[in-house]
Amino acid sequence: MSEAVSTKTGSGARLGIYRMMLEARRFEDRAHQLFMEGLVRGTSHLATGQEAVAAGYAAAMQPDDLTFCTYRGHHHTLLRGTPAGKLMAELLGRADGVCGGKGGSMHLTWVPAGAMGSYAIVGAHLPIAVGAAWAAQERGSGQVAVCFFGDGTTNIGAFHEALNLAVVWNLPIVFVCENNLYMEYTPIGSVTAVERPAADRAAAYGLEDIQVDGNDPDVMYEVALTTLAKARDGGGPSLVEAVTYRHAGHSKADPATYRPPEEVEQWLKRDPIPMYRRRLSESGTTEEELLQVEQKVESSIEAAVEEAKASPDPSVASTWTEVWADGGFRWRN
Amino acid sequence: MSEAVSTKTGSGARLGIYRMMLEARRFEDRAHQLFMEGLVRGTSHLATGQEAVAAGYAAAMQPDDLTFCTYRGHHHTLLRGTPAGKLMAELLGRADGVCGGKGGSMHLTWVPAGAMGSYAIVGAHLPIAVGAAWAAQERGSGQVAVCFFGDGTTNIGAFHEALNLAVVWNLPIVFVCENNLYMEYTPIGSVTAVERPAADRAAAYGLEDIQVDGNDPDVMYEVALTTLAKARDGGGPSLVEAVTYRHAGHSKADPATYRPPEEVEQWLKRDPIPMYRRRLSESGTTEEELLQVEQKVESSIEAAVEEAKASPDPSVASTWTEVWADGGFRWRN
Amino acid sequence: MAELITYREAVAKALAQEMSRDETVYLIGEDVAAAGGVFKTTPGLLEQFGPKRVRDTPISEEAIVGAAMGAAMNGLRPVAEIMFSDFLATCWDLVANQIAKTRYMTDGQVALPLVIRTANGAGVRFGAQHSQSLENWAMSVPGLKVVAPSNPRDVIELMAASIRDPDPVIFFEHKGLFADRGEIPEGELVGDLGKAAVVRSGTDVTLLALAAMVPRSLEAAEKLSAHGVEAGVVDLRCLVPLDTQTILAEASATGRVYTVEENPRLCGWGAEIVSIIVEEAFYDLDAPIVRITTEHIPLPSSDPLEDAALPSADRIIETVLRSLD
Amino acid sequence: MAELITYREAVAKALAQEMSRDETVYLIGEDVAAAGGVFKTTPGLLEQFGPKRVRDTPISEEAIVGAAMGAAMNGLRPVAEIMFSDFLATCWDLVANQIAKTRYMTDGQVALPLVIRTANGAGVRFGAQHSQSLENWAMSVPGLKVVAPSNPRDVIELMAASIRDPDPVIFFEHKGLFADRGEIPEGELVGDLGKAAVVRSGTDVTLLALAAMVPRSLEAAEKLSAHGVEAGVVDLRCLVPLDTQTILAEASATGRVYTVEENPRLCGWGAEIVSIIVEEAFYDLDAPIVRITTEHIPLPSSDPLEDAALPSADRIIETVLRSLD
Ligand SMILES: Cc1ncc(C[n+]2csc(CCOP(=O)(O)OP(=O)(O)O)c2C)c(N)n1
Ligand SMILES: Cc1ncc(C[n+]2csc(CCOP(=O)(O)OP(=O)(O)O)c2C)c(N)n1
Ligand SMILES: [Mg+2]
Ligand SMILES: [Mg+2]
Repeated sequence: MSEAVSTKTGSGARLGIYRMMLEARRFEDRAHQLFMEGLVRGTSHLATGQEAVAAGYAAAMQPDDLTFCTYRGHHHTLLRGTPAGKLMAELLGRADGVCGGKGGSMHLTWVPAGAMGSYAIVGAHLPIAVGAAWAAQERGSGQVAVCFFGDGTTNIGAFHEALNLAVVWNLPIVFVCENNLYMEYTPIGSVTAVERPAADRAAAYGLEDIQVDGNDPDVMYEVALTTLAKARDGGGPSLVEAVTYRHAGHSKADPATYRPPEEVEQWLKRDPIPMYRRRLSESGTTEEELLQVEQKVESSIEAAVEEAKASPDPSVASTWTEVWADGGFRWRN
Repeated sequence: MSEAVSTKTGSGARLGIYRMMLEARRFEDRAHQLFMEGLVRGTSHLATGQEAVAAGYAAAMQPDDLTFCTYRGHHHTLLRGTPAGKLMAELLGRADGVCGGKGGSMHLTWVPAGAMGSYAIVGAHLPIAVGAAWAAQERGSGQVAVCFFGDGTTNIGAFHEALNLAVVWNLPIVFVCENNLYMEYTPIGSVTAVERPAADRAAAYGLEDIQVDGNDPDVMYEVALTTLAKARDGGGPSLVEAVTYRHAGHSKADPATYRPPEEVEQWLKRDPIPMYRRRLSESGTTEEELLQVEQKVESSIEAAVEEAKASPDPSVASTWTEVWADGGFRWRN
Repeated sequence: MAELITYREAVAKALAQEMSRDETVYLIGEDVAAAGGVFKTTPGLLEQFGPKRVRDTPISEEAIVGAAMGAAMNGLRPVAEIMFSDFLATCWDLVANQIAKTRYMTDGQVALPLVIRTANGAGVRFGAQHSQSLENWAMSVPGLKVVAPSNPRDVIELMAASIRDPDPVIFFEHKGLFADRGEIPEGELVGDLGKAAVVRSGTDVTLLALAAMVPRSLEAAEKLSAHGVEAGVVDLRCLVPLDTQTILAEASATGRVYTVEENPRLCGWGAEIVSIIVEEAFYDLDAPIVRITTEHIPLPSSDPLEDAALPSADRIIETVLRSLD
Repeated sequence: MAELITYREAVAKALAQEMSRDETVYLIGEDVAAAGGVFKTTPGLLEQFGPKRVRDTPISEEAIVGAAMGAAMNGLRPVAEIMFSDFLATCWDLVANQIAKTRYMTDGQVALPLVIRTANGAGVRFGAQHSQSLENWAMSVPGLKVVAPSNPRDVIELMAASIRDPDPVIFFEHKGLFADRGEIPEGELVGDLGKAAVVRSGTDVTLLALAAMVPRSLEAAEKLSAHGVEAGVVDLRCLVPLDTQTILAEASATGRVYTVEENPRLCGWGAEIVSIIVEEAFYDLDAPIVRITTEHIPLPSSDPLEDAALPSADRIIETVLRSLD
């Protein structure tokens, strides 16, 4: 695993990345609290601890690039530029939610930001992202599709089919496996034939073996720049395994007692946010600059929470809209 | 690709393997003729040219080992010991067919011989074979499951899921990819991310890279012995890519005009049957012995054809039997 | 002595009962072993039966269900969990094309005594891809038996019957019922597949319901009583085999039938049963049979929308009363 | 001038018409390009539109259908071929959970103008896994439009309409009809989804049929005429949207309705339509509606068995006559 600290990331980009990670973290923390208050219903899967992956890529992507992610996708959706208030409102099932309350925490889409959906059935979005990349290639749009998924996802058939087709068609797509060591409660090592669930499979698709430190935002930013450029320049797909860790349980229902305390402790020490703050500090960002960013994030997410809370319930009538392109649900003449 | 001629195969085994290949070939030739006469209905997929793979494995397998194969499975089913007459009768849709006419050419099963089915939907039988191997392991039965499939099958998701699970559970199973260079009409190279569709994927499951000459029965027999022994001794799965060629089209409807004539010609020169006959001759088998085997095969398959032709149509009433274990089809009380 | 247990506890109890009885019964699925299941329906089984008989799998639904099929061909009686019934779609070829058809295609050579258990249904705000009621998918495929219990006792009795059945059974556990409690008697419990239960008798109208729609129909029936309408409620329990005897008897008795279906409108189990009643008891009908279903829409996640989408007791009451006007 | 072409030629013609009109229409699938399709439904398209717009894929149904979905999200109007409709099961998650639900789940942000074409139906001795009639699978999933033409002209008109439709369409081409010929007029042909056709009028009974069951019903209707029974035949053409207007009008006119369904018995499209008629035209019915279907069995391969399994003209006639006794 590459442990090298990037020197490419300029200080402006770095502060932006720091801000992004904070935004994602703060969003998740607030989502968690709102869940505890009974305001987020259904389920929710937090990405706390995994912010560096999302920030590194989001910072490197072009505005019209396309993100496909999973139910653990608040961070990706937010960092592509989805309005935080509308995102939080969706978690709360409100009218102003990005999907009008129809989607919920697991199904966030905001097309204007290129956030093409969080997909809640493991594996399904890999072939879908392949399709988006195919359209980009055919239309010559210059877009790259970036598809995020977990370590557990590498064992489902759709992973295999998507990777193969993407390579055969040489599509502008980057597959990013966020290896957080667990599927839901089961350690990935106990159900996977190889040690590195994504990287050890790259060769099966003729791809380079890339495993990186998913808790290092500079490393993530750098691999994002490289893989995006490769895709955009006609060099085809990449498969990146970013090793990271989720701080909390799989979903809101999970106390995550199955994880050895030392493991958790060790990874909490590698929390990307304080690590990165230290790095920024050490490389010249002033405490004032950092505090300013932090306050800004704090208040912007707070505003988002307020906006979400203030949003009304969706109208019951909207239950029956948007099944079809005509806006309705009629299946008969 | 290993080109070494085995020295392990004893001359008795060799004559047996020769006989098996002849049986398979003769069976396919007659099936083809019967199709031309309008007696084989539906479709049929001949394995002409691929006999060495089936013979090598069938010769090496124990009687209670289990074979799972595809619609291109006459050869595998026959060589495990399924009565040829009952097999041919199934192709003709007759009452005495192995499946009473319900299965047809693509769906041949003969449990008494361990021929656990030819599966006509690509990929499906790989996880099923995994399950049979799992039961063998749990019951301590000592059986090995051998699962045959084509090159095209390596690109479907079920392949990936089956390989991974088999390795994680360390099951007694051998996956044999009969790489005949084509899926239906499409060259495998044009739709696959790697050059060797199975062998180049072995590492993705922590398996050894094994590609062998699928037209050399000695090589096949040897790799069969090795992989079966490994599985039986608790050494877990193997993935074998046997490179071979089908002499005719994909199915009875296919004149196979998409294949370069030189390619066909070159492979016809490598027809495993005359090659093997020569090798047997050169290593001491007498012409008389060979002719005797050939005549025996000829007459046994002819007898099978007669038996099949003599078999009546299934009774119409059998249309409604064996949906359920009670023998019937009633879904209501 | 009778015991009060939850629907989710009943699942574990049923599995333990059958795994104790028959050592060829195995349980596999994602997070079923160490974690005791994501719905906590299988806790304690790993400890009781060990890591071979209760086993975690990768996220590989085709491999899970395929493994169950292959194992059933070779001497085991596997129970495979597909975590949410929606995920049956990811292994539908194995379920609908292989498992369902293999006995027939082999003319009876291959028996497949296996159970696929899966969490089905809505009401927990999980949205369109984790809330579907898919009993009709299974019902439409010849060769699959289909069970969907509405209470803890039925969970045990029908699970035991399913595991002992020589044919493949798709066993739908309802997510919205997991916390419901019910009484169960002591000792081994085994039921029969293919028997509906008249859980409330009523002379005016008949409500045909399944799984979570059973308590909802009972609630509606109680309230209808106050409106002077005595509604019978039939818990179908099994869709295949289907207890057409009970259905037809109840339908003929009242002449006014309603299905209460959680599934979207088109081609639900209700459509099938309506068609059977119409063909076989037409002249006993006093009025059109009315299907009370979710509209033909995917399910929304937000509370008020999900509540509006599913058949409610109020909607049942209104529909019945309006039709009696 | 009118031209006589086969059903399979109509497929290629329709695709060519739409691909010429709209350069965002793409065709992908196994063996669709160089080989012109295993049913020879797409010959010439590669030559006419080039290797980018007509493209062979690996055997990866999830990738094929997923690629179509992703491409539809990003500016193309893809047509994906799934070789046999039975194989829809191998990508059913993508079809039923993703494609069908995405517009709704995103509250209309994502449109999915795509077509999945697939060879459906029996009669060619391919056995249980290559012969299914699965229109009801698609009909049961909210968010999918479902088309199943019975003749060459409808193939063209409905394919054009499907490709132009802003919603996902599952387009069932019937294997048993590929060689059938029919007349088509000159020029661009575009039809409407959701319009049934009364292909034979009849005052005594109404036969509701789809795809290959349409010619079979017509044959039966001709023969019934000799028995003094005038049978109307409705070609449903589309199951979603469903032309309930035509169905209800015809049902009410004769009061005696029969569905003629190739699918196995339980939860077919017929069950749905019977239920609609019963609910909305109950008092116009003179007799029970009878469904003429394949029994609830997988399909056998052998000729006499397959023939016995499927609804035949004789069975239609007998059923009608018996019910009129
Ligand atoms: C096909 C399918 N199977 C099972 C699930 C249930 N499930 C949801 S998340 C999850 C674990 C996924 O693990 P991973 O890919 O590592 O992602 P992570 O949650 O760790 O981000 C499982 C099994 C699902 N959603 N879809
Ligand atoms: C899931 C699925 N997709 C497509 C098909 C149609 N089909 C039948 S055989 C075949 C080619 C298979 O190629 P390969 O695996 O190389 O086996 P071969 O026929 O060469 O022995 C295809 C595409 C199928 N049967 N199942
Ligand atoms: Mg994970
Ligand atoms: Mg091949």
